[in-house]
Amino acid sequence: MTLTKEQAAEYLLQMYQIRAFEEQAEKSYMAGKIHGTMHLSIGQEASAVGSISTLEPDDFIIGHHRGHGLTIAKGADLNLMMAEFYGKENGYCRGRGGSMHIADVKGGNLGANGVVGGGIPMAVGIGIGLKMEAKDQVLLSFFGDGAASTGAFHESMILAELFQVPVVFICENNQYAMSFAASDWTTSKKIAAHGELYGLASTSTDGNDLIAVREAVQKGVDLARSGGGPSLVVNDTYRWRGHSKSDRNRYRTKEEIEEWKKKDPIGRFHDYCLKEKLLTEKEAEEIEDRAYADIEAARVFAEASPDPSVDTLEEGVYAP
Amino acid sequence: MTLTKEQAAEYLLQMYQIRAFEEQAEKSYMAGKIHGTMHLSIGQEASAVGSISTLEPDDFIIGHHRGHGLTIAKGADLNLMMAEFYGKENGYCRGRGGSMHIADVKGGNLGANGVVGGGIPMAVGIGIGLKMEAKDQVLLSFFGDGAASTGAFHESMILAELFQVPVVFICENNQYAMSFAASDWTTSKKIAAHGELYGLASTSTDGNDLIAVREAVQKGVDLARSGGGPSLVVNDTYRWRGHSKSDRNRYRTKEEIEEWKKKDPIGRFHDYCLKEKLLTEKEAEEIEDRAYADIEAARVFAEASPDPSVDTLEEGVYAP
Amino acid sequence: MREITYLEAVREAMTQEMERDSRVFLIGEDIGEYGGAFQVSYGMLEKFGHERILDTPITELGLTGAATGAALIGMRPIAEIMFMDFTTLASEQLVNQAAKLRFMFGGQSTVPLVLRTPAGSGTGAAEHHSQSFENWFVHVPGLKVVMPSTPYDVKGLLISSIRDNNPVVFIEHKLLYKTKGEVPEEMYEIPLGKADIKRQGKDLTIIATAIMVKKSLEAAEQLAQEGIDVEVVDPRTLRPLDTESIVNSVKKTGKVLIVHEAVKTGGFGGELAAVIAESEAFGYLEAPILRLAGREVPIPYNRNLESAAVPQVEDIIVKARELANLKV
Amino acid sequence: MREITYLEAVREAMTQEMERDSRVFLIGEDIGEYGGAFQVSYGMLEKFGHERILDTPITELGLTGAATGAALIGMRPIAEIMFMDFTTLASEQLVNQAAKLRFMFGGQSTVPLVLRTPAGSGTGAAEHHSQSFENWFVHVPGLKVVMPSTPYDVKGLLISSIRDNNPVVFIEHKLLYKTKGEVPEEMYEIPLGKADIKRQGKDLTIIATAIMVKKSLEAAEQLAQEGIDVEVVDPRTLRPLDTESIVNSVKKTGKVLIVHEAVKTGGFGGELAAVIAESEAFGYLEAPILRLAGREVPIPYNRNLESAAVPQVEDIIVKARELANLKV
Ligand SMILES: Cc1ncc(C[n+]2csc(CCOP(=O)(O)OP(=O)(O)O)c2C)c(N)n1
Ligand SMILES: Cc1ncc(C[n+]2csc(CCOP(=O)(O)OP(=O)(O)O)c2C)c(N)n1
Ligand SMILES: [Mg+2]
Ligand SMILES: [Mg+2]
Repeated sequence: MTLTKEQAAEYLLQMYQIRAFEEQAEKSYMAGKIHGTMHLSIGQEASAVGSISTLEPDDFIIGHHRGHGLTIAKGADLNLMMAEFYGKENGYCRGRGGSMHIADVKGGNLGANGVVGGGIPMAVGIGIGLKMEAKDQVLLSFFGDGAASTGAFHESMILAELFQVPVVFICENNQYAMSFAASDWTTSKKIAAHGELYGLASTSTDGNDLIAVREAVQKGVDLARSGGGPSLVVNDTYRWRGHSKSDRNRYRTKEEIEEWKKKDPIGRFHDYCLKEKLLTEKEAEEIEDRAYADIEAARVFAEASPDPSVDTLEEGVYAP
Repeated sequence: MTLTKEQAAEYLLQMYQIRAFEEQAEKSYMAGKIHGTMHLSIGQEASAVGSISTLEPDDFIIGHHRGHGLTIAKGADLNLMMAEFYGKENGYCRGRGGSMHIADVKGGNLGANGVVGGGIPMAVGIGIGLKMEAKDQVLLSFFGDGAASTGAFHESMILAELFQVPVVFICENNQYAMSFAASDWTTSKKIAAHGELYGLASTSTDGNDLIAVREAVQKGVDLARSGGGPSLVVNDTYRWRGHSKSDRNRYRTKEEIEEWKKKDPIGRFHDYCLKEKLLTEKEAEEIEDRAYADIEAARVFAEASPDPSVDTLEEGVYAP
Repeated sequence: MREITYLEAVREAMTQEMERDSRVFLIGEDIGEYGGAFQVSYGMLEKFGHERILDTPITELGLTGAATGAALIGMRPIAEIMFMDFTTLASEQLVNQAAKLRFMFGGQSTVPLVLRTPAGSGTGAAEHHSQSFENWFVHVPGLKVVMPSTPYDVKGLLISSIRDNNPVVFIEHKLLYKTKGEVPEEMYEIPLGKADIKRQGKDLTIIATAIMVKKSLEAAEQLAQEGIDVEVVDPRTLRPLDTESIVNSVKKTGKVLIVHEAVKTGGFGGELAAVIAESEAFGYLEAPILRLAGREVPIPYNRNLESAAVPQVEDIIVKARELANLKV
Repeated sequence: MREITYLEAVREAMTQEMERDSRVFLIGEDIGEYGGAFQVSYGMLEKFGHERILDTPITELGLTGAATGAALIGMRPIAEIMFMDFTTLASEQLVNQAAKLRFMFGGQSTVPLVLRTPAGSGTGAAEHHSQSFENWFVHVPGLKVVMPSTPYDVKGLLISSIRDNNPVVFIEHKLLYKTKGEVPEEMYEIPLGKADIKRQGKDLTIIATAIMVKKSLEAAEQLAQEGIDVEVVDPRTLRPLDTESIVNSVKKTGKVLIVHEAVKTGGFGGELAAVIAESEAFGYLEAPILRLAGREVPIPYNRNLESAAVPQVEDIIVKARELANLKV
C-alpha cells in the first residue's frame, strides 16, 4: 500500500495543519481570546490522518472531546472550524458547540463529544442505519483509552457485533485518561484483546506511524464495506500537552514526555516521505509553511467573524 | 473436598427447601394470593447452595431478581421469607420489598435486586469496605448471564480488580436473559474469558453439580480471604420455569427444557449422596419431606401474618 | 366505532407507521419473539422481521444511543425501555446527546427518535418497576414529552411522535394497557402540545395526567351527584405544554387541583402550579392551587401500601370536595 | 474571622471529617494526584494515601454503586462525579439503589453516602459540562439534596451531610469555588433542612439557590437604592425543604420571585411556587409568583449566549422591580 506523491503531500499537509491549529488554539487561549477549555491532540496527528485517510469522501466519522485533529483530517474548512473554536456565528455550529462539539455534518463528521464514551453507542446506531439503508458507506468511531473503561464501550461492542455494523472502532490510546494511566487498569493490547472477545477483528498499532495506522484501519474499512461487520483498531500514541487547561502534569514525568516527543509522528512521516522520494526537502518545507499560513488565515477569519446575536439564543433547539 | 454426612444432609435439605419454596410461590400466585411477578429458580438449586455452602456465617452475599434460592441457601428464616413474599408486616422487609427485594441483612444477605446488574457495582463497594476495615469476611456477588452484557458489569470488573476486593463474582448462566439466548452474544466460557481479561481468576462450572460448584467457588473464597482479590465463577445452569409470569416460552423448545430436566441438580446430588453413602434412601426421603413441611409451615405462618398498616407507609424512607 | 385497547393502539400506530415509512424501526429488549414484557410488539417480528425489529441484550445505554445515532443519519427509530425505572441507565444518551445534538451542532442535524417506556405502579412489581420520571425529561430542552391517557390519544399522539423531527419521550401507563376505547382504523395525528378537555365543568379544574385522567373522570362523575361540576384537563403533551388551555380553564373555574401519580415533590405538578401562579389566571384564583400526587416514598410491594402510595379515586373526591367548598 | 474560599471549605470539611472518622473516604475520577478537575481534593492524597483516596477510571455508574455498597456496610463514602452532567450515568445506582435500599429492606439498612458534584455554567465548557439537575434528585424520596451558596454554608452543610445517615446529593457551583468568606477553623454542623435568610427585607421575597443567591444579593443592594427592600431566602437544602421559613417570608412581603440557574421548565422553581401557592401564604400574595430561571436551551459555548442562557444580576433587578411595582 505505497503512497502517491499527491497522497504524501496531502497527509503531511493535514498533519501540519493539525499541529498548527493546536498551537494556534493554545496561543489564542493564552491571549484570553477563548474561554472554556480545550483538549489538544499534538502528538496524535498520525492517528487522525492515517485513520481517516482510508475513507471515501461520503464516509463518516464520529469523534470525542480531543477532536480537532479528526475534524481537520476529515477535510473541514479551516476557517469555519476556527470560527467555531472562537464561538463565532459563522462557525460550523454557529458558535453553540465550540471546541468540544465541532461537527461538520455535510462533510461526514458527526461531531466531537464532551462525554467520554458518549459517541460510541451512537456509532452503533449510525452503523445500523447505514446497514438498513444498504448504503456502502462506513463509519470510523474514535474514542480514547479512558473511554474503554466505560459501560458505554462494553454495551456498544456487544451491540456492534450483534448487528454486524459497518463500523471501525478506533481507540486512540494516548496512555492516559486525564491522570489515570492506561497501564493502571489495562494496556492497549488488552483493549484489542477485549475487542477480540466481543467478536471484533482487533489489532493494535504504532499510532505514531501514519503508514502502520493506515494499513490497520484500511483492513477494518474494507471489512466493513464488504459486509464483514465491525472491527477495532487501537492506535498507541501520546499527547504532548496536558489533558486540558486544568492539567498540572503531576502524574507523569518530563522524561516520559521527552521520550515520546522523539517519536513525533510528523517528523517520522516527513522523513519517510523524503526517504521514499515522495517529497523533496523543499516540497516538505513548502507544505509546512502552507499549513501554518492556512491556520493563520483561519485565525484572521475567525477573529474578524461576528459573535452570535443573543436574540438567536433559542434557535435550533427544536427542528420544525 | 469430601462432604460430611451433616453437610450432605444440610445441602440436600436446602435444595429441597428451595424447590418447595418455588413450587409454593407458584401455587400461591396461581391462587391469587400474591400480586406482582416472581422469578423462580427451579433447576438452579445447585448453583445457590453449592456456592453459598463455602461461606462462613458472617460472610455476605448480594443477589439478583431471581433470588429465592440464594436467600434460603444463606440461611434465611423460611417464615420471615415467605411472609415477605406475601408482603406481610413481619416479613424480612416489612412487606415493602417482596419477591424481588428480599434481604436479610443480619444474616449477611444484602438483598435481591430488581435492576439487572444493579447489585454488581455495590458488590465492589462492599468489598472495598471489608478491605478497608480489614475484616476477613468475603462477599459472593450473584448475577445472571444477561447482567454480563450491562455496562455495570464492565465497570465493576475493572474496579474490582483495581481495588483487589475480597469478592467472588458468580454468574448464574441459565442460558437466557428473558428471551435473549446467552449463545446469541456470548457463552458462559466467554464470560469467564472476559473475567480473565479483567484480571480476575475465572472459571466456568457445571452449575447443576453441587460438588463442582462448591469446589470452584471455594477457590475464589480462599483467594479473597487470603487477600488475593476478586475472582469470577460462571455456573452453567437452566431455569425450568418461564422467566417470570409474563413469559410464554416462545423462544425455546419443550425438548430443550426436557433435556435440562434430566440434569436436575437435586436428583444428581441425591444420587451422589447415596452413592457416596453419605445418606440412605430413607434419610433422603425424610429430608425431602421435612423440606416440604418447612415450606408448608412457612405458608401457614405467612398467610396468618398481618398486612402492614397503611399508616406506616412513610416509615423507613429516611434513617434518623 | 371500533374499540381497541390502549396497548393495541400503541402496536397499531407503530405497525402502520412502519408500513408507511421504511425508516421506522423498533429497538429494545425482548421485543421480538417475546413480544415485549407487556406484549406491546407481539406479532411485529413476524410482520417485519429481524431487520426492523431489533432485539437487544440488556444494554439500556447502548440501545438508546444506537437509536440516537440511527436518528442522526435520518432513520426514525422507536426505542423501548422496558420499564421507566431503567431510563436512569439510558439518560446520558437521551439527555446529553439526543436532546442536544441539534442545538450543539448549530442546527446541522435532526434527531427523529421516539423513546417509549411504561411508567407507573399498581402491578405489584415494587420499587424498581413502578416509577414515574416524566418531570425529569420535561426539564430537558430539546426533548418532547408525551403522556397519553386513552387509546384514541395513544394512536394519534404516537403517530405524531414518530413523524416529529425531534426526540420524543413517549410514556405509557401499565394499568392503562388493557383499557378500551374507540380508535379509528385509519392513521391520524394529534398535534403535540395540544391539551384535551376530557370533561367540561364550571366549579373547579382538575389537571391530570395518564391514569389520573381516568381516575379524575370517575371522581368527577361522583362529585357531579353532589352538585360539584368538575372540568378535567389532560395536557397529553407535557413538553411543549398547552399553557393556554390550562390558563383558560382556571380562569373559568377559579379553582384548580393538580393530580399526578409521580412523587409530589419535584414533580410535574410543581411546573403546572407555577405556570398558573405566574399567569393571568392568578388573578382569577379563588383558592390555593392544590396538588394531589404520589406520596414521598418509593413504591412498596404490599398491595395496600402500593395503592396508598398514589392517588386513588376516593382521594381525588375528598380533595376536590375540600377545594370546592374552600372560600378565600 | 479567617476567610477561605468555597472550594477550600469543601476540602476542609472533607479533611476534618476524614481525620475524625476512619470510615470516611473519597472515591472519584482524578481526585488523587490530579487533585480533582477543580483541585478540590488537591493535597488529600498525600495526607490520606491511596487507601482512602480512591482514584477510579471513568466509571460513573460503577463508582457510584461502589460508594453505595460501601455505605451499605457502614462506611461513609464521599463520591465525586466530576461534572453534574455525568450524574446521568450514575443515576441508576443513586436513584434506584442508594435512595431506596433502606425503605425496600423495611428499614434494615442505612446508606450514609455523600455524592458531591459541581453544577452550573459560566466556564465556557458548553452543553456537556454546564447542567444543573438538582430537581431530578429533589424528586426522589430517600435522597437529600443540598446546594450551598457560601463558604460558611459549604463547610457546615458538608459536615452535616457526611454525618447524615442517608444518601445526600451535595451540589457545588463551579463559579462559586473561588469566592471567599469567613469560615471557622473548628468543625460545625448546619442542620439539613434549614433555610437561611441572607438578607432581611419587607417589599418582596427572592428565593434563590447556589450562585443565584449571590446575584440576588447584588441585585438587592441596587434595588435598595431605588427604595425597594428585598428579602433574600436561601433554602440551602432543597430536600428536605424548609417550607416554614419560605412561607413566613412570603406572608411578610406578599410578593415572591424565584431565581435559579437550572432550566425553568420542570425545575425546582416549580416546586417552590407550588409549595407557596398551596400554603397559607397564598392568601397573602399581592402579585403572581414569578420565576426567573435558565432559558429553554442547552448551555451554549459562545460567551454571550452562555451568559444570556441563565439569569444575571441585571435580569434579577428588572424582574424584581417589575414585581415590586405590580399591583393586583
Ligand atoms: C463520562 C465522563 N466522565 C468524565 C469526564 C471528564 N473527562 C474528560 S476527558 C477525560 C479523560 C478521557 O480519557 P481518554 O478517553 O483516554 O481520552 P483522552 O483525553 O486521553 O484523549 C475525562 C475523565 C467526561 N468528559 N465524561
Ligand atoms: C436494567 C434492567 N433491564 C431490564 C430488566 C428487565 N429484566 C428483568 S430480568 C431480565 C433478564 C435477566 O437475565 P439474566 O441476568 O440472565 O437473569 P435471569 O433472569 O436469566 O436469571 C430482564 C431483561 C431489568 N430488570 N433491569
Ligand atoms: Mg487517553
Ligand atoms: Mg439468565
